[in-house]
Amino acid sequence: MKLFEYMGKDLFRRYGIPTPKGKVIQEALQAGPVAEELGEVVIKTQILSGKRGKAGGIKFAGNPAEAVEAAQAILGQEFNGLVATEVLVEEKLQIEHELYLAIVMEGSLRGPILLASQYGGMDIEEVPEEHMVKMPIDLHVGIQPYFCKEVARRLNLTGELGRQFSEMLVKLYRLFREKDCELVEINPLVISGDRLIAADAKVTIDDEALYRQPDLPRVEERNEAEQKAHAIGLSFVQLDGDIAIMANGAGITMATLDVINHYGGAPANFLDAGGGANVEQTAQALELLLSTNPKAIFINIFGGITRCDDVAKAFLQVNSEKKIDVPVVIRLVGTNQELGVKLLQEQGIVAYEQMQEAAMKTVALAKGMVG
Amino acid sequence: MKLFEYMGKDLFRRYGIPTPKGKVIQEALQAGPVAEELGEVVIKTQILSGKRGKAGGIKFAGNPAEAVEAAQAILGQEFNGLVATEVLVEEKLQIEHELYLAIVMEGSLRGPILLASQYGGMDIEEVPEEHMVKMPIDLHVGIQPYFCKEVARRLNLTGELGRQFSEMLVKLYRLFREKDCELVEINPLVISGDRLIAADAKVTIDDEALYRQPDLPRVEERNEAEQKAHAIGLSFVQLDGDIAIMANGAGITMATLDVINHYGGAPANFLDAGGGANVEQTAQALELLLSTNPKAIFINIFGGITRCDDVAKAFLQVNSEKKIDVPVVIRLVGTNQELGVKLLQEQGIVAYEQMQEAAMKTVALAKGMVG
Amino acid sequence: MAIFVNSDTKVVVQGITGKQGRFHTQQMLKYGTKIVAGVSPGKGGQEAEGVPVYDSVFAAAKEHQIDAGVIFIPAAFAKDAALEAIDAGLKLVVCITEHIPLHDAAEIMAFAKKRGTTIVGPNTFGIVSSGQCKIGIMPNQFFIPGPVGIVARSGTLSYEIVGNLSNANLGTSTVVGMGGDRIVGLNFIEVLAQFEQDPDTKVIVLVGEIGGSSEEEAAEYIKEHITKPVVAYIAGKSAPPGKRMGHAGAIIERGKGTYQGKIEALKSAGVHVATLPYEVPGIIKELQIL
Amino acid sequence: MAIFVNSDTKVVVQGITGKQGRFHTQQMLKYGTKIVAGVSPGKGGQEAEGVPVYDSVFAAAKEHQIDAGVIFIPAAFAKDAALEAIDAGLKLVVCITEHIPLHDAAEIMAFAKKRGTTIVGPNTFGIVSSGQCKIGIMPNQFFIPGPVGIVARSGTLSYEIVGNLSNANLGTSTVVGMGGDRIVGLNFIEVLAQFEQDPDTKVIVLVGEIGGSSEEEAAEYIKEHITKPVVAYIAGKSAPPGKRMGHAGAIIERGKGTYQGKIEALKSAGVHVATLPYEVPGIIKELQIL
Repeated sequence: MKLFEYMGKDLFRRYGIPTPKGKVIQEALQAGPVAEELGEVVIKTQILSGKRGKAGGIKFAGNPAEAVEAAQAILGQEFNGLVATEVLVEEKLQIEHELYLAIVMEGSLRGPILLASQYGGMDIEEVPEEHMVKMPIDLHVGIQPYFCKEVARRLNLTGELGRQFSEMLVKLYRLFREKDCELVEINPLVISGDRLIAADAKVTIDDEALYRQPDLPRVEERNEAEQKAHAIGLSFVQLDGDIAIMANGAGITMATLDVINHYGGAPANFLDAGGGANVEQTAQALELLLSTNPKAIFINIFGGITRCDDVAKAFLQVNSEKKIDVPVVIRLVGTNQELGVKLLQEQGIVAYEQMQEAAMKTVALAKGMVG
Repeated sequence: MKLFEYMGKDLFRRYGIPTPKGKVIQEALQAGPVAEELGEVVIKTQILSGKRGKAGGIKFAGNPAEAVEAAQAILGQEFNGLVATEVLVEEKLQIEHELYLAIVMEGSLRGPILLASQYGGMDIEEVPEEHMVKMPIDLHVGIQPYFCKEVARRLNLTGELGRQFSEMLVKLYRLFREKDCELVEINPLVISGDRLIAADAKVTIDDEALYRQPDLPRVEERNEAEQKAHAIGLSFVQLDGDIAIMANGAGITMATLDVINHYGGAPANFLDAGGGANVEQTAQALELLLSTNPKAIFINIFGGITRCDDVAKAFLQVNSEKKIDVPVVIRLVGTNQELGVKLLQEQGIVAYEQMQEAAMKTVALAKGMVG
Repeated sequence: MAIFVNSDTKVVVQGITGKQGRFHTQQMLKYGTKIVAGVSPGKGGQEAEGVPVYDSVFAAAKEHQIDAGVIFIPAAFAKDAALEAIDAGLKLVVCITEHIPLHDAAEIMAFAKKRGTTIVGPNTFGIVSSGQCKIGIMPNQFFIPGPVGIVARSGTLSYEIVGNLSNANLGTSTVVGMGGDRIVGLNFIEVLAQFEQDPDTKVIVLVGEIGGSSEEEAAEYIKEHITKPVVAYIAGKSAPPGKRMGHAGAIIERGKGTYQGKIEALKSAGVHVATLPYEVPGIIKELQIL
Repeated sequence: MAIFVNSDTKVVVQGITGKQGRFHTQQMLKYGTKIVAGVSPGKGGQEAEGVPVYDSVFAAAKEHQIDAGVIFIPAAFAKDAALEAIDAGLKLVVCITEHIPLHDAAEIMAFAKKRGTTIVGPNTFGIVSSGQCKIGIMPNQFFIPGPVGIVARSGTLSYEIVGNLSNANLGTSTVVGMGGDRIVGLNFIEVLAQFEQDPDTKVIVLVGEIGGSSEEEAAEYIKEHITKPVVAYIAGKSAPPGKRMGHAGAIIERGKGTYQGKIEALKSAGVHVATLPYEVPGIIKELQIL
């Protein structure tokens, strides 16, 4: 779960990490009083996307009137495909230098790594490798004084700034650990006069750990259909094609999309019904697919824990309840295959055995090339 | 630094570990009101020694009058060689069962180990090995739920008592870590009705870490001479013989005691002047030895960092200031040996080269066998 | 031979009295796995599927020689179960549980590394040395002995490929499910190294997917250290960036973990890449090494 | 040969610009130790005793190949220094500092074990392979090459014994100071194992003292694994129980760590025990192995 910038900064403040003064607003007029108090301000659209500046989502204002105008120009607009419903109005910092600082969980290290650079403020992928500081963090030892000093040294932060940096790093790591973060990123980390300030905040929380983070705000990135799927325990991602797809297992579902794609079809979604879905879950998944009005549906089951007869039953159940009127191709292999195939046959429905054949048939159906 | 029982229990309470209700008192009459409030009480002498019960330092009282009487019988008395100046008056627990629980830093493991037993209340050395639970604690992982449950299982603590035990163990380990403990011991850990209660508390704090434990009480176990030595940075232990000893380094000082002992002498002290003592420190050490009125003094120096000429100078300085009137034997070997020996010779003092010879001479002098 | 587990491997099941634990214990026993004990706190002394149940892994390990464990414990308690298994000295722990928090997984791996325990998973279908020992939840019928070693991030996709192989009369030596999470105990490299040493494995199939960098790292390793032929299939060619495709690890982020990057790395390491999953058996046949 | 350190060992000095650090750097250089760098935060770019100074061990390790480090840092900061040395990848770290808190020492050892770093000390005089490399604070003049390997808990007592040996024309291969604290990185066993393998060491002298159980554990180990003759001297025969004799580790507690217990264990392991320190050379001569 990604947090909006202002939420990330709230969290930073709770951990004592310095941030600019500011306020998040929903109405443009609210920008006036904030700018009144803060003087020169920056108005930042609150969307879950980088490159907001390039997209025009960050504006400066020298007085309250300009601030309201800038907020007006942003609110309700779309940036990088996302609509801005909130803006953050913040004091404009006097910036001497911009750095980059992040802690991220790194799969290949099986633990956290610190990333930092003297060259912040830009897209971090654009910073040359030799200017990146990368130091794995040992979970068992955590962030020790020598570690902070070493990072500060590599960032050329000495004296008072070095001290502030060390303090900030310890706090950032505490936040990272205590709040189950996948990522905490400060870009840019700003040197303003004699102070280090987190001018941006990007915080991603591990979805699987949200249950133990009751005090964090909730941000919903899923669209309506995805939320519905999530509520019934399915893994669903909406795509922009017209062939609805359901398979059992993340890998085989991805592979199914690829195969459909390979034959010229356009998948409407990713739907992993899980490796061990029962009749009821499968039926719910099917109903979800129907509700997206696809041109065809492809059900690709390789039964391991999932039983082919359960899938057949689910299909027949939904079909009898609401008469499915889009072409459905079913591939059934694995556990209780014969039973499932037989159940379908009794209702005059053919089940495929080969993924290839079934996928080709689905694409043809979606394109109206076959009946 | 060992804490008195009542201090340990205060610490337990700060960490949420259940202890009996009670109050420490210095005057016997104060036992009255405490017993008034608590009913049946136990009166426990507060000395830094085990086996207080066997020594008569623990008494029971059924009413306030008996409590005052019991306190009177203890206060000011000597138990195991220590005078009781305080007693702890505590509610008398109804005891179903007594357990043992401790966490201790174990040199051979280079970290902490948990010790526990179903058979507490007695001297733990008397508990047979097969009834001891010993589980090393990994500092990097700490005390996890499975660990607590496993200890509880081995102690036959199930259900609610098991839950209480797990909670207590987590707290005890936190105390152990946060307060730089060498040892935390609860003996007995009492099952009273449906509750687990720490009926005793033995806590030893690492002396080297006291500087970062400002909120802990201070307990002084050293006698006057030892305190004086400690204040000037020397390692000094008072013994009951009559030959004062000074050497440079803990190991060689111990060896010097042994050698003196071997030849029938009785060391008056252990004094390690340190591996790199200078003139001033050596002179202070010598003055300390003189102040204990020994029958002879043996200075045994193997100069590594310590320079023999510094030792000679220190001796001559003290000798000129306060005319040493006990026989002093000096053995000088190592760094700047010639220089040191020469300085002494100039004042008519012989320095020995062999430890053996010097030690034999010292013993003979102390026994008045030679001039 | 086979790798990691074989017919001698003695297994404890953590969570044996739960629905999943019970069902899969039954299935594993049917497959021939030597399950010597089960663990379920508070149920010590009982039996489950004919297997003696203990209150803790320590208690089980006191009574039995145990080489490996398998965890069927809900996500919120799985870390504790894994730490216990490691502390009790198990050399291999298969963690079936999905939805384990990322930081919990990292803590498990840190402790496992310290103690030299191999963790398979979490969020894995497990590991099976065909005809010898199955520790996991894969359907028994597809895993018959043969010369193909498989290492995969995904379960059902592996079954698909194993099914295709068996249609082509190709059996498997060992099939290793690394797990679909971001942080898992085994990576491709460690499994490849084992397959390289295993005389029963003649060809290696690597089943990857988008996200992370383990396929790229595997490619580097293959270039330097693997002499046996490797066939790869990578799922997720058509997945859009920034979306998590079911697995926590299957996401293209910041331009990293793309299908294209992985394919290029693998090809440049001499790996035979299948574009579609059912092409794998054909590619192996073409190698003419069996 | 010699053990742990030799004429190739490249050393960094942590705390090189302090009074102790500077003096002993000078002494070590005189002895012939290859000191390639020093560390002193904020003083990077300077020189001390002709050695280049860096701000951190990491910075030094970037410019030099470094095998070992030695710590002259006050107790309150020594843990951090040791953790840095370990994290920077040093294989051996000699921690001279005394008065390090017990929990800090335990944390150092836990991290060192995880990373495979050997810690000598804390509260040690160091380690010296005679004529090759001295990392520590022992006086140069006594350490001349020879067939005797020494492992000790105590510094000056070792010098005493080394002095006695050299009076008897016996030199030393390597002298290892384990340190006088309760928790130290090396125990007798690890050093004995190295001496057993070292062709330059013909006889081993173990210098122990009361407190702890490392001499008893050493005796067990000697019985099983050491074929070379071992001579032991244990200090503290006349020390009363419950009193700390200078060293934090030298205390008889709860009936454990007594002189008598150690002597019995060693004797039953076939170790030649000297009652007085200056008896050691005579015992070695009597062995007639040199």
